[in-house]
Amino acid sequence: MLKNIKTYFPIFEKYPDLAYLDSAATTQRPKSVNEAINQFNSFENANIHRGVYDLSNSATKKFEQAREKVARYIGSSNPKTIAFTSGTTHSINIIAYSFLKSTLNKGDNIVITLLDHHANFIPWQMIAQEKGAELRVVPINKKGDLDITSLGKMLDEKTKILSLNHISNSLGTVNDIHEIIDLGHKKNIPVMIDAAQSVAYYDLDILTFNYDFLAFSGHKMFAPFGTGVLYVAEKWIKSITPYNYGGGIIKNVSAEETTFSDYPFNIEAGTPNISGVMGLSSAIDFINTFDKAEMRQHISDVTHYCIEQLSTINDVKIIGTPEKRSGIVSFVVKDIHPHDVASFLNQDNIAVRAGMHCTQPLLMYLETPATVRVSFSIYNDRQEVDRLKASLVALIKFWT
Amino acid sequence: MLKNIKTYFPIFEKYPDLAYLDSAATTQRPKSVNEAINQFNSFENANIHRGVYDLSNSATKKFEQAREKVARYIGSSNPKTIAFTSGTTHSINIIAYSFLKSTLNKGDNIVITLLDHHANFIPWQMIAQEKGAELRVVPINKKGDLDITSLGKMLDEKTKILSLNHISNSLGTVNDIHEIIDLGHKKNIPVMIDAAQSVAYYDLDILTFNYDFLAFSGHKMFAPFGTGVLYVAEKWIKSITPYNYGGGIIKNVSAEETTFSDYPFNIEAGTPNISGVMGLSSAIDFINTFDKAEMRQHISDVTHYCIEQLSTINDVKIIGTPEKRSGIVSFVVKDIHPHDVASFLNQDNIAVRAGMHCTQPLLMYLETPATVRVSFSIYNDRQEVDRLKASLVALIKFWT
Amino acid sequence: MDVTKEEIQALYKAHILPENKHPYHFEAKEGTSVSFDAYNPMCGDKFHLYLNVVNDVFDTVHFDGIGCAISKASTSMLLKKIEGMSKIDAKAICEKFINNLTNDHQVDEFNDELNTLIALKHFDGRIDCIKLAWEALLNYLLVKDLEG
Amino acid sequence: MDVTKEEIQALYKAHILPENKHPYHFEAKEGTSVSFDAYNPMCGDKFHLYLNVVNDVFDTVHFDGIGCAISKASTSMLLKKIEGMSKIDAKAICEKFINNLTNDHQVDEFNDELNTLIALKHFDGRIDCIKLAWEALLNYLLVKDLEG
Ligand SMILES: Cc1ncc(COP(=O)(O)O)c(C=O)c1O
Ligand SMILES: Cc1ncc(COP(=O)(O)O)c(C=O)c1O
Repeated sequence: MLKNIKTYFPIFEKYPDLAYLDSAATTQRPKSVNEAINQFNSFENANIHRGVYDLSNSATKKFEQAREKVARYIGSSNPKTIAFTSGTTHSINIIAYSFLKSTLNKGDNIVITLLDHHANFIPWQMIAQEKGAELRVVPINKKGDLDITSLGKMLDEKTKILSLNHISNSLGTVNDIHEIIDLGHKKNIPVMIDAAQSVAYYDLDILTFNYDFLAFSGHKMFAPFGTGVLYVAEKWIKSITPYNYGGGIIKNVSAEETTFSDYPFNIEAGTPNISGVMGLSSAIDFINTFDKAEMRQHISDVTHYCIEQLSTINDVKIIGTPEKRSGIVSFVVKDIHPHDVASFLNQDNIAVRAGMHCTQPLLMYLETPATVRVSFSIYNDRQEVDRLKASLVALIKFWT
Repeated sequence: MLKNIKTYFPIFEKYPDLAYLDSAATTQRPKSVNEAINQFNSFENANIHRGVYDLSNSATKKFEQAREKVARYIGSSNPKTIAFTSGTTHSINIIAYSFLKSTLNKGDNIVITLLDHHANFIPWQMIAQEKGAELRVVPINKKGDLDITSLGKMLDEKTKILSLNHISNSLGTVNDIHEIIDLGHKKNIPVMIDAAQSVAYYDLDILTFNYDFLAFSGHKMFAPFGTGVLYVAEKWIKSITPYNYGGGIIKNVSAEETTFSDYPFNIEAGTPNISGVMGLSSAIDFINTFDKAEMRQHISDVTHYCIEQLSTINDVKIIGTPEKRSGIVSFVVKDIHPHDVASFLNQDNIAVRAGMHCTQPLLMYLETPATVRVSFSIYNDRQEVDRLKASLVALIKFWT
Repeated sequence: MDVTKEEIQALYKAHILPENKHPYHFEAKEGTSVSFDAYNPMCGDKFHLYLNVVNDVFDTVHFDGIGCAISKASTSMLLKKIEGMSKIDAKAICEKFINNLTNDHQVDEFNDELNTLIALKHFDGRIDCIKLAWEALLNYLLVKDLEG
Repeated sequence: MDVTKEEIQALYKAHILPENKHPYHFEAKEGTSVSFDAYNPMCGDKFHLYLNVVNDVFDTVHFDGIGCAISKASTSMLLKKIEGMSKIDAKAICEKFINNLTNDHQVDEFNDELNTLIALKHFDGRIDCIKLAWEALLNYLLVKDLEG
């Protein structure tokens, strides 16, 4: 199935020599997704919900079918557990502000981890500060794995939520969310999973994992920018208050008072990104044509080959050696700043990211001001790793 | 210029007989906009800001150029007055929550109007309730025009913001925002304009109008869903705090504290709708190929022809006869519910909206549970009005 | 659209318009043991149901309010159907009816005017009108009634 | 990319790498009359500038911190340039330099190593690195200095 996979992606038609090693920032888009968006914009465009003409009905139906499809994708039998948002960041903020904040009190605590992205760090920090609650940050060990013992100790009867990413976008660590969610649930703590980096390749079956909240972005799973998902377990649905206020979330308005619809509709104020959701729906179809285990196997092969090859370069140091790793590898090159590395790789048509990857607390802890990050998806291959290695070797030679 | 205008819009290629009279809900998309999105998704896709490779640089540049283009579009010489949001609703919520709320006190008041959309109603109502402030709703006269005298009286030294739409999406009233903004400024009150219904066809030059905040949606100006704009006047920029929290808005994060970038970047947490913004940029190019006065003239001609024709039908009553009207006409048909009217018009391939149009307080005041709304854009013509009339006449005959 | 304009018109003419013009027990009846709104905030349709329950049976049933012809006719037909029926049977009927409406294929036939309503589900975008009162009743039976 | 790989490499080799390896006055100098950060949160580059001002003239200038070769070389060249210069002249230089960087066409020539930096503006995505310290100084002169 993954043979000729590059041909699905128009970008490689235009740039056959592009080694796109930045899929953790955003994946490329397959032709089928772009066509679904274009099809909708060209021939099916209408606003949803309040129209009774054919185009609007059909858009409304497809929008709600997309909700069902997303629900099925994570194993939820109830589409009303799914809200469409603009991305992971938006989804997490909704849980912080429209779920947790009103019940958070002085002396309570929130548990996150040092591996978390700013999107799963700052919202909690802000409400903790506002309410006089404590933000507890689970440490990592030298390899870059979460210290599960500490995590267990940090959870107590004052813990109001445990929120963490499935996969670290900086180090590539795959957290054992199964075990961690159980730890939380044993103490009756709701658990939120930031699945931004895993949703495209990992099974997130709700029946297996039993998370309370799940957040992810379309653009990291072959879908367009501006789309995101929030899953809320049935038992919490009644606890979600509106986030933005506007049209489409209203039961009744008068000058004195307003009453609101239930989740997920109370979260989707204003006109949603309808065409984006059509793209997201198409991206799920795209993913479903593959076997997830095969996808992971392919990515894992390229990733481990990359680690092997980078390890042969003296001046390269890989940051983090987690037990279980996704397709993400961070490294530094002796005496050459990551920014310079990335710029020179770009000269050889190799696209990588340099910086802090929105994980400043983690990099501060690692005493690494920045890293070079390569991240692989299904369209990458070993040959690109060879080019990466050659380019790094040449750069180091040039520099010294 | 407006001859053959339908050929720019693929939807009319597919449905040559479609009378799309629902542009106030969302405009159709021209081919050039769809192609700009597709071009980006296919051949230019990358995340912005933190990448140093060519695709990411070029995406970042185009994103910032789009900001400049939007600024120019409303006559602002400073692109940093422009934030990208997901739509009008989001933009207004930002001003309510990230500008006004922290300085709103018990006894203060907020002034809006009975013509306003829920998006410009409920956010203010919510913060007023929370803070013990008063929500003052400017009444309208029998014609559906704002009562400017009342408005003037409602503004006082305790008024913290005046927010209103330029054009009513229910009645089509064009408010004299020039005069109204002056009234606000005379009492040092910041004024927010909801330009959702006017931004495509009206000049909103900041130098002419001098509004403090402006909000609009891409999808009502030929651009894709999931895009919106917030303009904040330079003098208020420092008063805007973050809305969502996440990546891209951070100066510094540690476990203890976070410091944020300034507006507009503090508003754009997480990955923005980059491809959507490319579409918005292209939509502005599209609009700029026309003369706005000519657009308005065309729409006005069709609209007044529509009013003339509807007036000849006995059982039809037009709701609202404002002094200045945009391309929006609301009406009711005796003994036939708007929903039924819309369904039967749909049978004749005429797409209209029926309902409360997210203006429940207005319709309650008018003692009209719902209306049929037709709304025109540049691609509509008199012939479609003739069809509307014929279909209504046939329906009334059928019904009785 | 899965139904032709002519078919829709025929259904309206034969069943909806008469029911709309002469709805069953269309009047306010204050003081009934049960009363609640059937309200669709999207379009503004709002009916008030006045149901008198005696020994877990819907004894007398009335409604008033404002809505489109379909929602009014459907509410009227609902009331006719449940009058004299036990709560348990009414719940089963509501569930069957809504199930029929929302499934792509008709699951189970009704042998009366309710079939007209089911047929109109293909009149796109009007399903919410058809099921408005049925969902409100079901919601009452499933949620409010149990809460006491 | 408007410059070839070879041109970039030549510029690096000739000007950036030496300056990066031997930056000017690269050391912490506590107790200067003026000191502030030049920080880019996107990539983590962070330099601290220690400037001693005597009679409105930058008398001694030092810096330390972490950043890429370009931002370090650029900061180093900035300090060399403004040492001994009045605040007013330094402000003019910063403005001219940033203007040059951000305009598509080179507006005004520098007749020294600063031209290397300007040339690198075509090395896409690195403008922020080049102007980091310049903007921080300008910000200091325009904002903080006036506030007192
Ligand atoms: C006057 C007015 N304000 C606000 C809105 C809300 O816009 P959006 O749904 O794009 O956020 C609309 C559109 O429905 C509108 O017509
Ligand atoms: C782990 C993780 N969480 C959250 C995010 C934020 O996602 P978005 O920018 O799409 O909101 C990202 C992506 O950068 C991520 O990798």
